[in-house]
Amino acid sequence: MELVVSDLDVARGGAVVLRGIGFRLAAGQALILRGPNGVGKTTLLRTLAGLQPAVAGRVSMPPESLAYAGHADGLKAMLTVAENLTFWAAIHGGHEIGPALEAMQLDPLRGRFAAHLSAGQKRRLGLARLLVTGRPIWALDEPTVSLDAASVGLFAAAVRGHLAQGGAAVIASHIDLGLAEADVLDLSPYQVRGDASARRDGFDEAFA
Amino acid sequence: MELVVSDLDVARGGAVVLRGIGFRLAAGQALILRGPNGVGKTTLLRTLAGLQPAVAGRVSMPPESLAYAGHADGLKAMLTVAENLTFWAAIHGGHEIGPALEAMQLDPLRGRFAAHLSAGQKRRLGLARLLVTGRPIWALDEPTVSLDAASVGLFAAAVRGHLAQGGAAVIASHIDLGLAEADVLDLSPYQVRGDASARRDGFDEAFA
Amino acid sequence: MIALLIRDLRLAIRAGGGFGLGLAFFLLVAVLVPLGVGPEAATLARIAPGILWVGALLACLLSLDRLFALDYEDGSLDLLVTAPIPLEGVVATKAMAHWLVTGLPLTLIAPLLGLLLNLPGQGYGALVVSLLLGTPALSIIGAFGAALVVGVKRGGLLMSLLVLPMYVPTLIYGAEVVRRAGLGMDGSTPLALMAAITAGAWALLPFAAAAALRANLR
Amino acid sequence: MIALLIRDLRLAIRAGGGFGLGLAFFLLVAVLVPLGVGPEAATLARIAPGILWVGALLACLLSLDRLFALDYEDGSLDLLVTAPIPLEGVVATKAMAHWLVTGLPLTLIAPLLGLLLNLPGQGYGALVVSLLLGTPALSIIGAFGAALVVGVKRGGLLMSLLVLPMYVPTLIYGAEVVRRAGLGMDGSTPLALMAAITAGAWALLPFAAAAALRANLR
Amino acid sequence: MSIWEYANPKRFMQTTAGVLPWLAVLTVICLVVGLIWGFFFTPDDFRQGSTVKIIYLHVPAAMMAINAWIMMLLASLIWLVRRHHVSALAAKAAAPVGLAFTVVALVTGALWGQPMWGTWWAWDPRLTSFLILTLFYFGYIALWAAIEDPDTAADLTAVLCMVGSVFALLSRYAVNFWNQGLHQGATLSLDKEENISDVFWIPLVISIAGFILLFLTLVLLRTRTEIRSRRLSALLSREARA
Amino acid sequence: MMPDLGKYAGPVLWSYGLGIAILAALVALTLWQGARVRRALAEAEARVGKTDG
Ligand code: HEM
Ligand SMILES: Nc1ncnc2c1ncn2[C@@H]1O[C@H](COP(=O)(O)OP(=O)(O)OP(=O)(O)O)[C@@H](O)[C@H]1O
Ligand SMILES: Nc1ncnc2c1ncn2[C@@H]1O[C@H](COP(=O)(O)OP(=O)(O)OP(=O)(O)O)[C@@H](O)[C@H]1O
Ligand SMILES: [Mg+2]
Ligand SMILES: [Mg+2]
Repeated sequence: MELVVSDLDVARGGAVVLRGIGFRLAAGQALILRGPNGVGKTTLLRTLAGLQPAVAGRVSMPPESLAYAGHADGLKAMLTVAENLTFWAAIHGGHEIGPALEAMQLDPLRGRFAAHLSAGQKRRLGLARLLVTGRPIWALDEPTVSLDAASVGLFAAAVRGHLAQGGAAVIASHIDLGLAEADVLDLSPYQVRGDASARRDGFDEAFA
Repeated sequence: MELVVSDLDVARGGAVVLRGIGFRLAAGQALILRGPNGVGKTTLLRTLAGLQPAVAGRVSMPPESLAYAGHADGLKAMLTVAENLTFWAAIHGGHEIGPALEAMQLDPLRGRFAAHLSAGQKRRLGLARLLVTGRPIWALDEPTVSLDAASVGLFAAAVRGHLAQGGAAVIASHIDLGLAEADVLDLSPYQVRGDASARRDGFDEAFA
Repeated sequence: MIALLIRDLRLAIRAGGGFGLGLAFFLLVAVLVPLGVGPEAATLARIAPGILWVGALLACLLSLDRLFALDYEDGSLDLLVTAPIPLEGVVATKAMAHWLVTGLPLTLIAPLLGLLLNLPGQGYGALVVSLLLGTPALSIIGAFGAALVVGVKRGGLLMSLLVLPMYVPTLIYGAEVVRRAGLGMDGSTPLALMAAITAGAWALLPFAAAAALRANLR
Repeated sequence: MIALLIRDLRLAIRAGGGFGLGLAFFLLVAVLVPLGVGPEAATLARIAPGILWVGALLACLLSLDRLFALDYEDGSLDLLVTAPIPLEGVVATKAMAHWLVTGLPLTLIAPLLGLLLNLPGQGYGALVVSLLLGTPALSIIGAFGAALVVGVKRGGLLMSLLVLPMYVPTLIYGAEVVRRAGLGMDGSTPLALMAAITAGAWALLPFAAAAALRANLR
Repeated sequence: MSIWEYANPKRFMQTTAGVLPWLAVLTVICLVVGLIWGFFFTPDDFRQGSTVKIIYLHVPAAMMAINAWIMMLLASLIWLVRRHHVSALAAKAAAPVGLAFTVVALVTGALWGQPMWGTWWAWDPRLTSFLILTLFYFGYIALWAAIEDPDTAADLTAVLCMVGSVFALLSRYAVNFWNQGLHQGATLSLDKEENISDVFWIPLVISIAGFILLFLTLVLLRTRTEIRSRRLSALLSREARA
Repeated sequence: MMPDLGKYAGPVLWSYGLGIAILAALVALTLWQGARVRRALAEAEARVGKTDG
């Protein structure tokens, strides 16, 4: 179980935003993506998740081994916390939702409609989803948005637990997650600015 | 110009979540609301903004003096950065958008459709909106969500500038904004839990 | 106000804004009905006024359902409510913008569709006039419906259920005007009544709609 | 799959899920048309089959527009695409769920509306059968349309434009079946053709729709 | 004490608890007497034959269908002006009852129309406007169902009820543009001008009374249920936060 | 003692049948909902342990 990315170019809205990214992530490792707003973290994660094609380079990992969590949590307002989670569990082959609820301290809210959760509670539910996918590699986009300190702690613990079981995680975040052991990748160096260097890639040489 | 809140009760979804909140905010002051997820920060701010009625107690401030910025930024995906900002400026009596773009370093993006902004860029545009409202009191709900360190700095600077011009700000946030001078209000003590104390309020005695 | 009007018009003509879609839908109805009903000219001529009006009605309706929903979802509505302009004004402005991008074009294109449904010759003038006076009512009534269901996901259908019954009087008078003209009779009475409804709706409904929006936001 | 079907059905019957609204809209069309066209029984009887089918069509259409849009907006779609189930299956399942909450009820209530439009006596059986065989096609074709416009705000109307033309064959055959039955003629040929269209649509369109979704997500 | 005392849910529950049994008994008596009398012990009409018997269901149902909406309108106004939850809930409770009466009137009317007019349905002004009323009932109930915050729903439905009433009235006049219709006019309006003899009149009055009582009973019952479910949800959300 | 309804027996019987059936259904529904809510409320109050109202 290993995620290998070799000189990957990713594009957004028809323009390459990051070029030549490469890293390898073994079981039990976590990688934190840093970089200023708009550098391309979300784009990179979506590419890893296979939601958009890479412009160049390759991403190799076991099939169906990556779970993605983006800016939106994929919750149905009119389903209860438990129903939301059960659904995703069933889709991924029916894991238990009990532990996930535990881990994110959602038990007291399990019967509540997602519509009636506060921003942070929603977010916690979104993270609980990861636990029921049973996928080894997590790709998380700013997972701790609007979480309070305590919940960030919960999250860190969950990630550690995941790593301990031989999982791995790629996390884009601006704030400190308290995951000292994780190594950090700053994306700024890979950023493609709108200058000449951008133009000579196989992607749009046809046009420029 | 002063915001006075005296023993205020706020409710969400038909049940009181915070009771007996009181504080006063004079020109040039900032107040930071803290509290765990779901304590009622958003609810309180919406009540201050007049988006929902208070259950009890009173909020006094000059009319039309408060600008609210919530979890959603109120941007139109199919309008450019400049167009979005100009619109809000016009609605609030046509202030200049130039300075606002400056302050949030959005100049390079002014022609970009909001749909094509990254999470953090969107957020910055949302904050720039505050500057063109020309309102003295800001009520901000987790303003720095998905902002990078640099942008958080920009934001802090903007707030300071606002305070310096005799403005005021109420800010709900989980992370440290680097606004040392602001005083902090922890909402946990005011929280209403489902115990006996909750039951005898005039609000819904009829029903529970 | 002006700024809001301009914004809505601009959004309407931008990609995905759905300008002209109302038209297209109108066109489709006018095409589908003959396909369903069959081609006899006589039948079509008889039902033309009714079908055209029903088509206009539905076209308006469909383009209305997200009138406030979009602003609600992206948070603009919160900000507009706290902005220094009366909410009633906001409602009226948005309804007006909607009429400009839907009702007006419908009115202008209607005669063409009249041909498709071979509407009797004398009917055309009446058709245009009645639509011109009637469609504004459709827009503002629809705005009221949209205000009621803002916040309801999938509000579109619910809204039609609420709004269509309110369209009935306008529909009846409008179609009546055209039919009478087609038969060479005088349609001034129903026309006057319809105009009255339009005026009344624009005078009162903005307040009802604003109230509904406020209730929905808290 | 099953989980997805259950979820969609559950969402449909929850508040704001809009179960039964398709019905209501169908009813409304059946009421509005006579209001526009006027009350003569003879005319209504002649146009009844066509109007009923057009109504069913529109009811399906309106309830379809947010079929994928909602999942797209709240991010579920991203997650479904990366989930270990084929996207084609997702499309088919959602279309099936839609048919269960719309097409089927429509079929069952249609005879009542036949009364309103005083449809000739022999027509009723044909009406039910034709709808039963025809509406599934409407659902899956509409799902394809919804997949094309997912991500477009105000997609609803645009979708109607894309989809309605594809509805035409079903509409023509369906209405024809009912009309023939009404005149006491044999309608088995158009019925067979319509069934064929339905089968073909269900066999092929899920793939097209899945492709469209993938394209829309990147 | 002012009548608004009863607007306090607790007070309302206590009072109605006492009244309901009697009301229920009275309802049953009136309905049974009126309908049985009408069905078994009235002669056939010389023109309409035995179909006149349908009148004992049709007319009361139709009347109450209309009056139920009027009652909802009043309750809505009270809610908007004085914000008494009970009145809002009463309006909510009345809607399904009114709808049921509407359906009864439609069904019996249609069954009556078949022999009398040779058709189940005709786009007669009165019938049409009644059908439109039915649509408003549907819309009103659907709106209640679609919005989950109770007070918001109360406000919205109240506004809808007011605006809807206006448009319902407008349509009533609009449909008159067509033929004057097959349906009897106010042939047996309640002040009983001649053209209908006591044999039909008395049982009709009794069953009308029965329908009125039935309406009251059901509305009270349902309002009590609504109040209870409000308390229930309040308690649950408390628990969730506890 | 069944009255002779003549050739109109069908419509009349159907009217009474359907009409009464609908009303009966409404009554049944009302009672059922009432009972259900009352039960649920009783449970909830037992759990929360409150007595008034
Ligand atoms: C679906 C068909 C019908 C509908 C929707 C309908 C509806 C109504 C309505 C709304 C009323 C007015 C009640 C009131 O305002 O007090 C009414 C009254 C009445 N209907 Fe019908 N009706 C239908 C068919 C018929 C038929 C076929 C007959 C008999 C031939 C009939 C006989 C009457 C009579 C005698 C009254 C009482 C008139 C009065 O004094 O108000 N109805 N019906
Ligand atoms: N649809 C689009 N079309 C064109 N450019 C886009 C589009 N979406 C995003 N961009 C640009 O692509 C770049 C990368 O966006 P991305 O969302 O990946 O940044 P990010 O690192 O996630 O930023 P943040 O930390 O704010 O989320 C940004 O400069 C953004 O302006
Ligand atoms: N529509 C609703 N109905 C019932 N309860 C709700 C509803 N929305 C929120 N709540 C509850 O009200 C409480 C306050 O919510 P609020 O959003 O104000 O919290 P918050 O302080 O903003 O939390 P966060 O920091 O996560 O944003 C939460 O416990 C939440 O579960
Ligand atoms: Mg991002
Ligand atoms: Mg919040």
